[in-house]
Amino acid sequence: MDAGFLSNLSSPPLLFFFLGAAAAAVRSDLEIPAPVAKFLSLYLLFAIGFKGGVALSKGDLDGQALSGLGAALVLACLVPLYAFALLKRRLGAADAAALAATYGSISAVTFVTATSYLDSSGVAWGGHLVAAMALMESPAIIIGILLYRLYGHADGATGERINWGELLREACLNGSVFLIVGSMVIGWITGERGMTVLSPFIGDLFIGMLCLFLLDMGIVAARRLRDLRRGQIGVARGTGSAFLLAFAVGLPLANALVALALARLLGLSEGDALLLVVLGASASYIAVPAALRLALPEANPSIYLPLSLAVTFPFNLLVGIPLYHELVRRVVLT
Amino acid sequence: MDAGFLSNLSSPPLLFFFLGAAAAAVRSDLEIPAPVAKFLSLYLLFAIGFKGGVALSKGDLDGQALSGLGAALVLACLVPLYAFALLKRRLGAADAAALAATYGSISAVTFVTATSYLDSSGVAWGGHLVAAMALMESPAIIIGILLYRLYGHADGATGERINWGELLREACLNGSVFLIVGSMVIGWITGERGMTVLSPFIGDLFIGMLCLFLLDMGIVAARRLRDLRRGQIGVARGTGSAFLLAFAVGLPLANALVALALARLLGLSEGDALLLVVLGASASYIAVPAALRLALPEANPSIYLPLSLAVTFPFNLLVGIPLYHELVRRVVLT
Amino acid sequence: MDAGFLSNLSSPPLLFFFLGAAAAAVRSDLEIPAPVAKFLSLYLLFAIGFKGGVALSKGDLDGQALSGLGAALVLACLVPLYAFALLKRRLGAADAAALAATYGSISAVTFVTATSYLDSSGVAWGGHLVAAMALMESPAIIIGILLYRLYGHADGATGERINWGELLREACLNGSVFLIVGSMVIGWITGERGMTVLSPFIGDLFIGMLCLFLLDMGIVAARRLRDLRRGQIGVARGTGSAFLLAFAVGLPLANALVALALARLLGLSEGDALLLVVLGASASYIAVPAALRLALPEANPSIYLPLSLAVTFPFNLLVGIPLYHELVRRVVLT
Amino acid sequence: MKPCKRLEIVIEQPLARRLAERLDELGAPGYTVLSNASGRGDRGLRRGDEVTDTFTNCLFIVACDDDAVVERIVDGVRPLIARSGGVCLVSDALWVKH
Amino acid sequence: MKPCKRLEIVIEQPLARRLAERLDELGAPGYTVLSNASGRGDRGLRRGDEVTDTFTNCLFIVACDDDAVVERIVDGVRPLIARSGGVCLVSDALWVKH
Amino acid sequence: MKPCKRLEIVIEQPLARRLAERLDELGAPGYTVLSNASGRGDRGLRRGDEVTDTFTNCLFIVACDDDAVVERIVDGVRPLIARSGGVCLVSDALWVKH
Ligand SMILES: Nc1ncnc2c1ncn2[C@@H]1O[C@H](COP(=O)(O)O)[C@@H](O)[C@H]1O
Ligand SMILES: Nc1ncnc2c1ncn2[C@@H]1O[C@H](COP(=O)(O)O)[C@@H](O)[C@H]1O
Ligand SMILES: Nc1ncnc2c1ncn2[C@@H]1O[C@H](COP(=O)(O)O)[C@@H](O)[C@H]1O
Ligand code: NA
Ligand code: NA
Ligand code: NA
Repeated sequence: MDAGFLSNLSSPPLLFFFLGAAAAAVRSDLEIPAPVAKFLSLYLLFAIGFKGGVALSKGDLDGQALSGLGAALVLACLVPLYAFALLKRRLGAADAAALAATYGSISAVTFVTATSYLDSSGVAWGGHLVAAMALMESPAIIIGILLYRLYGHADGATGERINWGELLREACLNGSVFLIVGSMVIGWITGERGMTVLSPFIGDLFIGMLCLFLLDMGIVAARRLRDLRRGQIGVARGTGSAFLLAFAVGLPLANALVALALARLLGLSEGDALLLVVLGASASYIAVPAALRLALPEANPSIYLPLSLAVTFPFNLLVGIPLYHELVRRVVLT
Repeated sequence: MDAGFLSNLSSPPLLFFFLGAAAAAVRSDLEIPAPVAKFLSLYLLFAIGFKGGVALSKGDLDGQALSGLGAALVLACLVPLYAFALLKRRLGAADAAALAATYGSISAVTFVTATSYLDSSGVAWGGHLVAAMALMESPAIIIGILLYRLYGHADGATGERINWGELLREACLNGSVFLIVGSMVIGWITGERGMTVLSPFIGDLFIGMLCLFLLDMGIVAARRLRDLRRGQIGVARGTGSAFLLAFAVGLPLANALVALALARLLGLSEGDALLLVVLGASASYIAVPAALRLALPEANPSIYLPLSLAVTFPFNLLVGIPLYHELVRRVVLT
Repeated sequence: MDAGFLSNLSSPPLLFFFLGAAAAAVRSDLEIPAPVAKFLSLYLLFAIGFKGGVALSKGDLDGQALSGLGAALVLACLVPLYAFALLKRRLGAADAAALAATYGSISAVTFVTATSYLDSSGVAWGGHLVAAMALMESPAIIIGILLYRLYGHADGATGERINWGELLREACLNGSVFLIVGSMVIGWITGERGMTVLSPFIGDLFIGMLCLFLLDMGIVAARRLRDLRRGQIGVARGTGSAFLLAFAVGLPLANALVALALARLLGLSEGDALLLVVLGASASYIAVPAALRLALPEANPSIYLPLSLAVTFPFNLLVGIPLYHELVRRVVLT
Repeated sequence: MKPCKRLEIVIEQPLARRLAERLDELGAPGYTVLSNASGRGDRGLRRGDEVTDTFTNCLFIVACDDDAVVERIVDGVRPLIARSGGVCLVSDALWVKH
Repeated sequence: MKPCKRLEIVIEQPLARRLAERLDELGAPGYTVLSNASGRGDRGLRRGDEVTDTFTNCLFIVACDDDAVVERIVDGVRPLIARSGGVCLVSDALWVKH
Repeated sequence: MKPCKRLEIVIEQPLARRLAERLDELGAPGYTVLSNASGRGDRGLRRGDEVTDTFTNCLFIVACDDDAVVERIVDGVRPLIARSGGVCLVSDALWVKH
């Protein structure tokens, strides 16, 4: 484990995440302008989607791939259910539902970092995992809203009827979901030929763009953490932030174990198993918050966003990926 | 024709245009931030200008090249005249003049897409065509304003005197015109040596940047089309939008035929002929609208912009380029 | 000298600087959106920092390197002292201190251009010069503020106590200083391995990004020069702008001579000597103005910014670098 | 110049589309939107630094010379703000008619 | 604090330079410009999503404590707005003098 | 709707953080910030085209229904503006409470 652990810790993208966090911690005025950060995030979604699509086009979609997709879907529906059950009594229904959606969904950047971790470790992984990722983004949002509707009434949930069309649109046609899926389809259509013309853009530049994006993520995450500590962004009154912090580390670990069990059950390969575990353990801080502000404004974004972005995300990058890799090696590959 | 047609249809840039259009059609919140879209457009102008200049520096500017430039200029002056004649009675003088300017000028992105179509088809083309493109951007603007001044009075054109200096500046020193011409000159000065240091930036990344830009164009074009249909951006009262739609497809075809005749007359090569035809058939949605808002604010941008961006542009990309290529093969090369 | 001089003059980055200046001079509306310009500047700092760090990691930090760093530090402390002494009587204490800080600090883009000038001339240079550059950014700011505190009282300097913590933060943790230093550290940690994954991004694209950034610099510099001439940005009343212009060319030359003497004293290599001279001669227009607006708002940015950006910067790019190179060849290498 | 009311509404960026549609329905004669605002209020800091605009605001300015419409807008905007946060200010102005 | 008029002008982005020059000529003591606004008015939606700013607005704010100048500005701005669209509002404010 | 004062402060971008902190200290109930403004005043043009925001402004809007706090803010903001330039306007408005 050590070599992998250290190599991950000292990879440029991760170091740039820390650099960003350090900049915010010492209150440097280093800043990535918002439109540039959005561009970097669009680039990453575009590149990972396209690569996944090209991989799929090479006949990757066999039985094992399909069972992997199935496992991903199961995971995406299961996690929000037990997360909500766990949280409902401690937080209000709205915040519990929002956290359930956040942790049931996935973080594309964590996934992307895991793929580049695998690439640099020389472990193969299947393009259908990108499809699995895309598949896992939306269900948790819908399940979260449903749970809020079912359990939120006592809690003062407004009687307003759900506009199902709008909810589906916000969950499934969210910009980042749409771009990943669309790029994947285009990658699948154009295949190797498309890869040839696009590889300097989406292949060679990938790590550099990821470094800059993680620099920004580091800045934002450290700010959110500070705001969280200073109570500037109002943590839930009743619940100690110790509980929330424990949750933001504990739930990913639990999810990782569930994913691990699924991976072993289906006999996934080393790379695919790791990616499935990473998907399970990761929490969304792009697609879900964007959708929740529209569909569940009652939930406090100052809870679910800092937890997923400033706690779970660096935890997964730093400790999670190498730890899950070790677990995969011990549990799945034996 | 079929192979070319299909290969164009399934090229990544075009597919990303459709992806953008689809995003806007289903009202996804996918969006390229405005400064990023501007950057992509600056990049494309920079790259195509520089490449053209380098090509020119290789002694490309012989008799045939000069006659090609002449043909381009004739085309740029002729088109606005007959377009205005056609439109004057149906629309007011201002809108007719604006459309004449729009269709007399060119679309750099359509041109760029045609060059990458040629590159991927292995057909050679001359760098002086970039000069031809630059040459064709401005004249139609000036002719359009002149026509409005000549014919607009009955129409209530304000007696305000034209500030010729300002008009020339807005037409010829427009940001995008300036950048193409400037990059071309720099490419011409630095030649092969400049190309060596810049080719990873302007060569290798080109298709990727074009994909992202066309993604944005797709989003914007589909929005404009919807606004047009909902009358949100007030189409001319008197004129049915059916006429306008027919115009936005018919005029490019007519212009293509005129350009085809010129190309045959001058005996241009396959690649050069196609590019000349594409220049003739394309309509501006960057340089001309920017200049018209200053020089001819009486004209309604909700007419000329959606027509050129949301109708003519995708028509040329989708149907036009392969169709013109087929015509060139049949008419010019025989 | 001639070949070098011409090759520098006709390098694409410099030509794009002129293109930008020309655009602003003829009042074209060509413009790089502010977030994009910021991105380009972040990219350059990231790339040069990382490259320098990688170079350092190759065991570059021997005695000669350390003495080079020492020379840089001496230069950074010396220049603001004599600059202030020169200016105090002619300008107020605030403006004199601000100019002292500006010219004592360095311009990363001038440095970067000098490194690409060396690369294209095939002259080697040491990665520790990047460290020297980072080291030279901040001291002059602190010295400038101190000088103002010491000499500014008669001048009406408010008695406000200095917040030293904040001053140090603004001088040393300024965004651009932080990014260069941080990238250098990361480059140093990841070494050759990091370079391999990042070189398409920070190596191949470098010249292209520099071209676009200098295009923007050209636009902004020409605007500032015009504003300066039109008095739009209020030059100091008492002092003729002729004096200021002479200062903006003369001081860099004087600094270059001091740096030259240091380089000869220490027996630096050709490349290292040129870079030290360029650092001495260059004036800051990014880190220092950002810090001064916070720490010394009494100083008029309309004096120090146009002088360093619109006079000294192009002077160094155009005349300075080849001239200093010639001087290095004659004085240091004999 | 015609007397009118000037409404100024700060709301989260993700709700901008919804507010614009509501203003259309309520008969606002027009509006101007400034995006990418940051701010602080009862719900804490919104730094405007998120890729998703979750902590970003926008500002709507509405000039309206019909008092009935102004009232309708105020009533229509109130629940949006109550649910997601924000501010709505109303002041007097003169509208330069052309 | 000095009583003054607060002018607020929404105009197309491409005309921003022209309006700024006109304000200078008319003697405005200063102005602040917020760019990249979107909006809706009589001339339809301006989404602010065009590479060329054709459908983008900007907002000028002018504080002016000289009524004669205010009048001149209003008269000077009116034809620009009449030709290309936009809004001009005038309201009362107090200017904190330093 | 509750009567309140509407403060509008234009200040250099680099001072935005400092002003925000001062508003917090002075007890402002909230504020909204619009960045990347350009403008002209006594200190000349600020085009907002600098990589470092040296010539860029930002606009703070503060709604405050406590007159004592308004006065404190005005007094607290004045020295900042006097030192670095800017404008502070105060006007009346109604705050739509939810
Ligand atoms: N008193 C205020 N003055 C100006 N803007 C405010 C004020 N209170 C809140 N806001 C704005 O409204 C947003 C949401 O406010 P709130 O719902 O109170 O958290 C804040 O982020 C601010 O941009
Ligand atoms: N009633 C209004 N309130 C606020 N802004 C308006 C209003 N009417 C028009 N505008 C702004 O002015 C621009 C041009 O308006 P118009 O010329 O009426 O199309 C619109 O895009 C809006 O940004
Ligand atoms: N009369 C005014 N109206 C609106 N904004 C102003 C006015 N005067 C100054 N400003 C703004 O405040 C900034 C600094 O002003 P000053 O300190 O006067 O140079 C300017 O760049 C403008 O953005
Ligand atoms: Na998950
Ligand atoms: Na044309
Ligand atoms: Na220096």
